[in-house]
Amino acid sequence: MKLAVFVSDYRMTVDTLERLKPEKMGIILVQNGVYHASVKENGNASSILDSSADLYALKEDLETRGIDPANVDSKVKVVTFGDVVDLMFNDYEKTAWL
Amino acid sequence: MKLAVFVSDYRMTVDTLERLKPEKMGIILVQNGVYHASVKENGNASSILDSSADLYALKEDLETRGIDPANVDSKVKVVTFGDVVDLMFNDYEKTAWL
Amino acid sequence: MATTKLGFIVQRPGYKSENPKLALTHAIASQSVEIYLDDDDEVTCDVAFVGEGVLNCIKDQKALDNYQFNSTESHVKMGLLCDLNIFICREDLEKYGMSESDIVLNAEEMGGDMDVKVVPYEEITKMMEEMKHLLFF
Amino acid sequence: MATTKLGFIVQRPGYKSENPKLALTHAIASQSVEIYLDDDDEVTCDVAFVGEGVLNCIKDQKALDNYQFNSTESHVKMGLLCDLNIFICREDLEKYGMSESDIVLNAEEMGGDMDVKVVPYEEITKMMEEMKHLLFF
Amino acid sequence: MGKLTIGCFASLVGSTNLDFAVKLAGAALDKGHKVDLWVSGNGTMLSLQEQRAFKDYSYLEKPVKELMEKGLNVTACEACAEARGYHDSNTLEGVKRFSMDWYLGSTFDADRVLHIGGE
Amino acid sequence: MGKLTIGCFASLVGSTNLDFAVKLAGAALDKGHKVDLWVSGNGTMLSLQEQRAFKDYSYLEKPVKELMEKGLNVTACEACAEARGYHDSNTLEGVKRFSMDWYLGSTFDADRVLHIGGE
Repeated sequence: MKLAVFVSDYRMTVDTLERLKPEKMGIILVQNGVYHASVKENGNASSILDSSADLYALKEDLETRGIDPANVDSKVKVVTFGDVVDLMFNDYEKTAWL
Repeated sequence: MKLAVFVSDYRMTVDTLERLKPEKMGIILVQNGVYHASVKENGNASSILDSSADLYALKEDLETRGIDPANVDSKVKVVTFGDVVDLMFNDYEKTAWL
Repeated sequence: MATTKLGFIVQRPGYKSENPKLALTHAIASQSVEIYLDDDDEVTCDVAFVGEGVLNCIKDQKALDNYQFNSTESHVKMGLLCDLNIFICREDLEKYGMSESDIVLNAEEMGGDMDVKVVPYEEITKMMEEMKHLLFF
Repeated sequence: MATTKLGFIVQRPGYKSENPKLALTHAIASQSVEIYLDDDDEVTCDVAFVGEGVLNCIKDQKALDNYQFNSTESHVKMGLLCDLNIFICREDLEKYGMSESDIVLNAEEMGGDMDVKVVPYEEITKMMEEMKHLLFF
Repeated sequence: MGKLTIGCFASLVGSTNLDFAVKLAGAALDKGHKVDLWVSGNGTMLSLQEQRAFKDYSYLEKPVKELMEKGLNVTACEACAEARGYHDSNTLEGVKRFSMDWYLGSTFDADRVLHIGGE
Repeated sequence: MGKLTIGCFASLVGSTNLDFAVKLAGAALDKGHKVDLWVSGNGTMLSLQEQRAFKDYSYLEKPVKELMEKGLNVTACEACAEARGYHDSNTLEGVKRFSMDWYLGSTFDADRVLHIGGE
């Protein structure tokens, strides 16, 4: 399956993400999940960025938290709400909100 | 200070507990915090039980979750709401809800 | 005639949020969904408990005695009574030191025929592949 | 004349819950508490950001542009404007890779005189010892 | 053009879950999709009328009304609403109230479902 | 005997925070303490009248009324309530509404404060 996973939190309270093994996966960082795109904890980038999934972060949610979209990790593509709609309809079949 | 710390969750979302170093500390496990009193994860009891604090778990919240108060770790004293009131007034001066 | 299959995945323990209960009440609502559909069309729901979500399945939850509301356990039983497929991840039960003797297995006392299905995580992955939509709680 | 000192400890990032904002709005309310007290009695509030709570202090939060509500940053500034002591844990700022150039430091543009106090965690411990009651957010 | 069903189970103020759901619904409508929004659990807060607009709190009545004019279909879980003291008489105009099977019915012919649980 | 001030900032249904606060208040009253209960944020849900009693949801109107008869003092944050559409006209009888300074005022002579934030 082609799965778009929404990560909405910085401190994850579930272990689901690492267990999902769809044929194609996108991780869309939204809400406090956008901290994964830029905050380094003890010098280390979030382990989510090591994923082989395609990585996206919502521009509006980055800005809301004071994160300049220009400063996110180069693996992460900054997207708008409109882009998220297109990703959901064109690139993935199912969604998971963790 | 004498501090009564209420731990209300199983998956902790803050690191505060390990940093508190009051002269006297009690940890009162309530709500989903009571899982710390009995659930072993991968065979290991919760690290909260290694604390040198006095440990309590709320009877009503254990029972609500299907945990027999007789089966909690021997380091943990099972208490009622009334006992919690007495602990707060007689044994501690300040409280922290994590 | 068409069927839309939904997979409900419960990843968190109950009582902190009502979501695990709402997963079951919404899945049970598949029994009456035909009022919104054409003849012979249907929506079916499978429910899986994974991760800390398996803690919802511990038996003898005394929520009604202590807090005057129905336990998550009673919702699991209602789901079985409505013939839902309810999967519980075997590895996660083991991870949290539990066995089948610790959890709800059926709703026999209410006249239910279904048992919960304690299965390897792989089976839950397979279920997720088969569903049209997934709902994570 | 008596003073009751309250310590507000913010341990979580904002926007997932409104608690960090409510910590600041409640602390600011110390300005008008005298209507409930005898003459010369007072309640004072110190606020400390620790752990992931320090993420609340990142500057240039564009919540108003994107979601049409005030940012947590603006609440921190209001707190400074009301002359609250606002502590930010230095070790936690460093832990999350931030320095003073990344955070709100003052509310100068609004006419405030106070600066935030970036301090070692030890100072926050000392503050907690001095307070009569603690409120963790 | 397709159909998107969004289910939002989390609360209005503080968590930005409903804010997110409303913005995503708007973006999908703008692209010509049909959008159903189901609110359940604490998310039913969205359906209560006469929420005061303060700049410190999310205020979604206005954007929701605008989106309903563009075709957004909003339905609240009746039992979840009643349990919270939200009745027919104080429901935002245009918001429907049904039992939980409505959400499943909406997913039947949805091309995509985004279920926002996570609390 | 002392005075306990409880502040509860979390929501009614689902999280058992308000249930916990109400039970603790009852236990403290039974022991002869004076108890103030402040509800703010999503916790202001407690103050809305006419919540329907279903067995699947917490229903605190009855226990809160009983405790108010025993002297429990319940006050809701006015701004938090208004932002959610809870007005004077639909507030549970006996529950007061004030601005946030009321909570601080209550702590002034409290022997113990339990602030339930944690969301």
